[in-house]
Amino acid sequence: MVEATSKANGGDAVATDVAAAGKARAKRGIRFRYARYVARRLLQAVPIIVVIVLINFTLIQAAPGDPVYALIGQMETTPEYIAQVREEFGLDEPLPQQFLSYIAKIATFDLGYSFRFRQDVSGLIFERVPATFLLMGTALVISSLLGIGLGVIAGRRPFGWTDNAATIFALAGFSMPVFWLGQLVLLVFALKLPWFPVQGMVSLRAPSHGWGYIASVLHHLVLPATVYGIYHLTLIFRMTRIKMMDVLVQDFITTARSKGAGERRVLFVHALPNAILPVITVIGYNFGFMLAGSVLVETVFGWPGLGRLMYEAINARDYPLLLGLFVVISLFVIIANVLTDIIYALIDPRILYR
Amino acid sequence: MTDVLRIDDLTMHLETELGTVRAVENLSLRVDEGEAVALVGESGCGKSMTALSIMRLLPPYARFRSGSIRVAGKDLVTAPERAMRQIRGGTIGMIFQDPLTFLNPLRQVGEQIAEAVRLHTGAGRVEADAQALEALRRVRIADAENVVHNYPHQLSGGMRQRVLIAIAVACRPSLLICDEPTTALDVTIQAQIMELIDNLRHELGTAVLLITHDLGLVAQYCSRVYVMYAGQVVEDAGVREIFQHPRHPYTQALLQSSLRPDRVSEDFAVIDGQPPQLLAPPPGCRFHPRCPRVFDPCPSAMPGLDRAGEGRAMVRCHLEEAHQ
Amino acid sequence: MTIETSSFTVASQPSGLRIFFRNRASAVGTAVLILLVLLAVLGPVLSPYDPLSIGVGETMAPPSLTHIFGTDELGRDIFSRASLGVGVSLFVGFVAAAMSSTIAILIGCISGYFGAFVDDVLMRMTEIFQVIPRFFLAILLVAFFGASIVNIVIAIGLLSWPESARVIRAEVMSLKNRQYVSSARIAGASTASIIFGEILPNALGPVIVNATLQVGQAMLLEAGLSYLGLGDPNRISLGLMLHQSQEIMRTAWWATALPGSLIFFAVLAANLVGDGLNDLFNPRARAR
Amino acid sequence: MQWMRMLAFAAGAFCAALMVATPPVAAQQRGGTMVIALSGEPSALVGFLHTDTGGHSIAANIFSGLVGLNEDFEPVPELARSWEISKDGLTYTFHLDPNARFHDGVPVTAEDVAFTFNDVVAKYHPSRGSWWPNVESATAEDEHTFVMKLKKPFPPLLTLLAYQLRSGAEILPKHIYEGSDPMTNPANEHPIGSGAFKFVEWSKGSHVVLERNDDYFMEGKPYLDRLIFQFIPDPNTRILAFERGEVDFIDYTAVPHNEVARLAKDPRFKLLTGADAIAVQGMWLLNVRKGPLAKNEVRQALSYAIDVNEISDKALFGAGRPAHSFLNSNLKWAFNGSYDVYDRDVEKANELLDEAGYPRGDNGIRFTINILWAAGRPYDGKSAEIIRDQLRDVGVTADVKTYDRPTFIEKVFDQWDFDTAMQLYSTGPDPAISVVTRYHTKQINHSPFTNAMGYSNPELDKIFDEDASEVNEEKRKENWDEAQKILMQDLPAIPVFEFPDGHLANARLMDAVTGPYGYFQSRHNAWFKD
Repeated sequence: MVEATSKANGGDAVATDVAAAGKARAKRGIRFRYARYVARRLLQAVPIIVVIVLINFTLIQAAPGDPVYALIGQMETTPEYIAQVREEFGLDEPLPQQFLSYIAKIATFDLGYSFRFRQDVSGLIFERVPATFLLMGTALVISSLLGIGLGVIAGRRPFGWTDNAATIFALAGFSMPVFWLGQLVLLVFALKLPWFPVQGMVSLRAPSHGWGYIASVLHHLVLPATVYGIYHLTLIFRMTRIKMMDVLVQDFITTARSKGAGERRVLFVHALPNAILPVITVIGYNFGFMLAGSVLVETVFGWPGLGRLMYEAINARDYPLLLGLFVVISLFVIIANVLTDIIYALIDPRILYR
Repeated sequence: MTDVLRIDDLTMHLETELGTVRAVENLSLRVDEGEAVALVGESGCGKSMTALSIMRLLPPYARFRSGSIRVAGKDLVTAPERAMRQIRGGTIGMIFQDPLTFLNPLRQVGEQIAEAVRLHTGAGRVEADAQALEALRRVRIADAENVVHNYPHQLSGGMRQRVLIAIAVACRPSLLICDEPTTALDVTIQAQIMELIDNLRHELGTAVLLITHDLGLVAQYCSRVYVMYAGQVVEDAGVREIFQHPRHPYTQALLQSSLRPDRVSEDFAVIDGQPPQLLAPPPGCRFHPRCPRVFDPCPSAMPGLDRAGEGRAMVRCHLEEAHQ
Repeated sequence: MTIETSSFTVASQPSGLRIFFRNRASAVGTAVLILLVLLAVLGPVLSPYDPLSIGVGETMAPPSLTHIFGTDELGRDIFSRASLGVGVSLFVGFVAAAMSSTIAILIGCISGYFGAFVDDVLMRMTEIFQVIPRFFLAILLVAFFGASIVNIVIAIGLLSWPESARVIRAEVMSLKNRQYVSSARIAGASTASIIFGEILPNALGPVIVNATLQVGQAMLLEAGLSYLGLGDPNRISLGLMLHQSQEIMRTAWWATALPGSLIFFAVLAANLVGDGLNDLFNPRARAR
Repeated sequence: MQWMRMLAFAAGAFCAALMVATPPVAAQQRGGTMVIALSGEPSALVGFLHTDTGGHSIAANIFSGLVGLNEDFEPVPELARSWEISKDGLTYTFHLDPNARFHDGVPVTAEDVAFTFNDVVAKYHPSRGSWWPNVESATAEDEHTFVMKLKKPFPPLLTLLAYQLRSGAEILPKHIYEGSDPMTNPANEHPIGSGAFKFVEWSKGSHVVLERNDDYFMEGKPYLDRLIFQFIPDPNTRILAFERGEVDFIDYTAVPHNEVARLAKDPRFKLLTGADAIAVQGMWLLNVRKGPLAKNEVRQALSYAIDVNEISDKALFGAGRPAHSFLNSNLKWAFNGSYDVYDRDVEKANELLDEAGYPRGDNGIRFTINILWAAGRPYDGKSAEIIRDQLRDVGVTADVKTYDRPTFIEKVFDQWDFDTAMQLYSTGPDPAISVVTRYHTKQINHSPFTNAMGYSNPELDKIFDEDASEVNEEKRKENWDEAQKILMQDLPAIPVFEFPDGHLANARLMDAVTGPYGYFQSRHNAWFKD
């Protein structure tokens, strides 16, 4: 919210004082409503979490395929050994018991033990989170900024040539299977034109520290973040464009113009904040899709994040890890949604009064 | 008396995909300093398009074909955009029909008023805030100190309209265009708002161009009336003359319908037939398909807007020509 | 909108088709989709080669007159396979979209029409489904229940409905108190016939737009699943072809080029059509 | 590679005690980092926790075994500088290198060796059941002498000990593991061994870094400063990273077969071809329990119906060889390809099927079988496709189905719910270790990679049992000759191809592969030429 510091240095001093008092009162009221709103949103998330845990467990239990083989690897073994592993990991307990202990464990963030990696699931997941968030954050920020920018330009003159060009560009990246796009990008920008590294998060052959390390990470980040971001960019772009089209024909825009506001002011001060509201919701709702999509991008680019973990967990049928990943990712998505709702309320206070 | 607005022979077309919409044709209009003038007509007759033409807030596919709009010595048809920005909100303020949709829902009303002040006076933030508060008081909002920090959705319809008026008059314009300012409001509030506008006219010396279909308001608050039909002015007269001796058959029909309170509606349903399509207006007199007094020349020849006698109304009707 | 342009155009609206095709891109999209459907239907007939047969040509033969898009590493005709693949991919796309739209319509209508408690429950459910990382869940579903085309379609279809359901709910809520609905109610029409006969037809626009976009989405999802080794190996979809031929991408570019660009064009076309339909159903985009 | 010589494997080369395996090289240059691509992240680095080849390829550099194998499959010294075997073949005495130290500076003693076998391998190693029951005792005689006594003679013991993936013979530090639960010992995360390289870090999801062990017991080695194992799951990305120079070595399981020819020609790269001891065969497993496949004639007919040359040409892009026996030709002393009489002969196949009582139906089809294969193994998928195509000529319809690996393993090896399946089987380093487990009646036991076919031939079982304790080399060769003859006759599976065993390497990388375990050998001999 734009709030002016109210130091009276001109104008009607009395009026300013009164205004300041009014402002303070209004602020208090809105703070209270705000806290109440955030609390309500957090409360609403609880049943969602419970349902997600339940869905996870049901789904994975219903699956065919014995997780014991994930543990044994690629070599021949004896039945005794299989039985030993089965017992060791409680796979022979009855289902309800497995589920109850699972719920109890989740409450303490004990997500179980990964067969495949022989490690605690929560530790395994959280040590991969930073890499994914770095990749996703970069992709998200860049694609959101670009998407909104392009959307504003295109939505201002719908069906003009800039609009058509931007639409086609955005759609083109969006319409390719991400893994194929990734491979093509690698072929062109890593092999034919050796500008960027093929895989990994940092150059291992020549270890670096400090700024050199950061530079190396950034260098490795370019291609995967671009490919990762394209889908999101298109989504944001289209949403912004449509909303800009909607908002720009709305009445208050006419009011703004009739006040004598210039085109840029109309676009960015009046239209964009209104157009961006649903866009923010879209970012929130697509957070989950994006996190899950990391499995493709991270596998193609060998990025050591959650997606890779997911890939190996799926291949190995690592049940505890899959369950844990699903819980954690869903949690992230819920948090992301609550955050977007909070940001939404920052921009649009109307929601606080419902 | 000097005029604050003078429109001469204005023709404005909308070039849509379906063809040319003749939104405003050969329209001439004048508003003098401090005067309240009404522009009356059915919805779709081009009266709002006329207002938007003055503000030059037309859709991008609108084209001026001829004529001029003179305000403070400038022709707004050809003025550069930068100059228009000074006119909008500075020289001319405008208020609109639906007070909710015309306010930015995401900004406090104080900010929205202050914005107008800052755009035109170069005042600092604090100064502008103070002026915004002042403007709110000017439009008789009680508890203005709190209302400046309210969002539009927290206000009642009448309050919102007052805020819009405050925005429009924040810079003391010489002309206030009111486009159906009371249509969306309760009858009791309507009267208050009209009183407010009338008071501001006296206080600030601002001329008012009232665009409405409500002849009752016209009778009460305006001195002169332009009746518009299908993009054209069909009658231009003093308020008393219009009500006592309406000359154009369309004006007569309008008056009749407005005398029947049960049938008051924007569509003037009492007049038989449909308002004409401005995409393909009927040949000859635009009103002839609905005119109860249609005769020979009507379907083929367009009547001119002629004075019906010295000091009397200007009327666009073959009957008038026949009289002479 | 109070700018009076709308009232000018109301008198004579351009026909739906005209609005749709005004956007040249959506016209192109429609044409591409029709071509792809034709390819799927006629391709297997036109193509002289059995798509499953290996060794109908040299292995990894570049495009030539006999094999217009070359052959793959088993000497199978890529064009014949791709025309088969287009059919499978379009099937996945359309059926999944139809499925999710059906669910969306049911949930959206019931929720919007009955409101109150029913609405609360259904909307909370929708919210949950919206929050679940869907691609991941689709992966799980397919991984667990087997990589058959039916499972893939179900997995995609089951997970894509929440957005549409919300849109329909909103439409239904705004429509249910309109006069024509009330009069139908007074006339004694059954709830079902009110919802599906009176309200739904008027709320269908956004659903169709969403469904069109989902056709493309579903095809991409299917390709993604194929990349993860979760495609149905007995149904050559474009995604599966693309993934399998990636192995020889460097040696025989044509092996990935055709399935890849067919997916590309299909998804692009679906999106363009969706945009066009959006113009058609969105009155704001109309006023011009 | 030139240094591969055509020598028959001498299984009884027990006296080769002091053979030195170091290739005669002039001036190895020191320094450099070798980056090795792995297709997946290992589950653990210590051997007793897993049988994961990728993990083992790292562990082999951190830990030392008692013995290794040279390129002729002969045992060579590692931690054991020399050894003696008693005449009855029951007692093995190993003399440890007195210079050997663990990475924390503690000397390696016979106590550590005995502890490793008695307290870890015997209790935890996944494949202990296949050989440990035959061990009478494993004891430390003195500080540097370790003795292992067997119940029955087991000639491939040294070969097995060198094959640490199966035997678990990676010597662990007793002082760190004693008294703890080895499964959860924190040292598993930060392994301490006596190998040529020390563990530095395991960046989860990304890579493992090892650095030179300056105190390595082999004088002057290793040459490299660092080893990095990077996990790159996507095969295309892996090969791009290799071409781009980010990776120096790709083992044979991760080499893209269609790229081999192109990359081998590139002067920046080389293909390291040498007979691999694991000797992997692509097998078409036939479930002999039910239906047409229960009949030997039908299985023979299928073998006539398919063309293994076409399969290895197309499914492996010519990088592999067609298989002609149940043993891989890498096992030179035992391999006999002369029992493969099944050159493609559609007429003969049709005849056999007619005789077996499966005439063509009205639609020309005799019966339908399924072919299962595991996702992620395109060569198996392609082989299945080609087989399906080839079977059409004899009126057999094949329904090709793929499953992800865990499901595939469960369906084939646990539930036996399949008609036929594509599967890679190792046949080395000694067939007594790896081939017996596939076809012995005792191996019909629901375990992965065992006799899922349900094949049982008492005559063959007898040969297998006798061979397990046969000391005489000539006799063993006869045993395996007979076994191959029986198997090629009975066909519980059809040998399809010999899996390509060439590794791709940076042309500057020298001596990275100095034995038959190119995938997971210690890289102490490797160095970079300028």
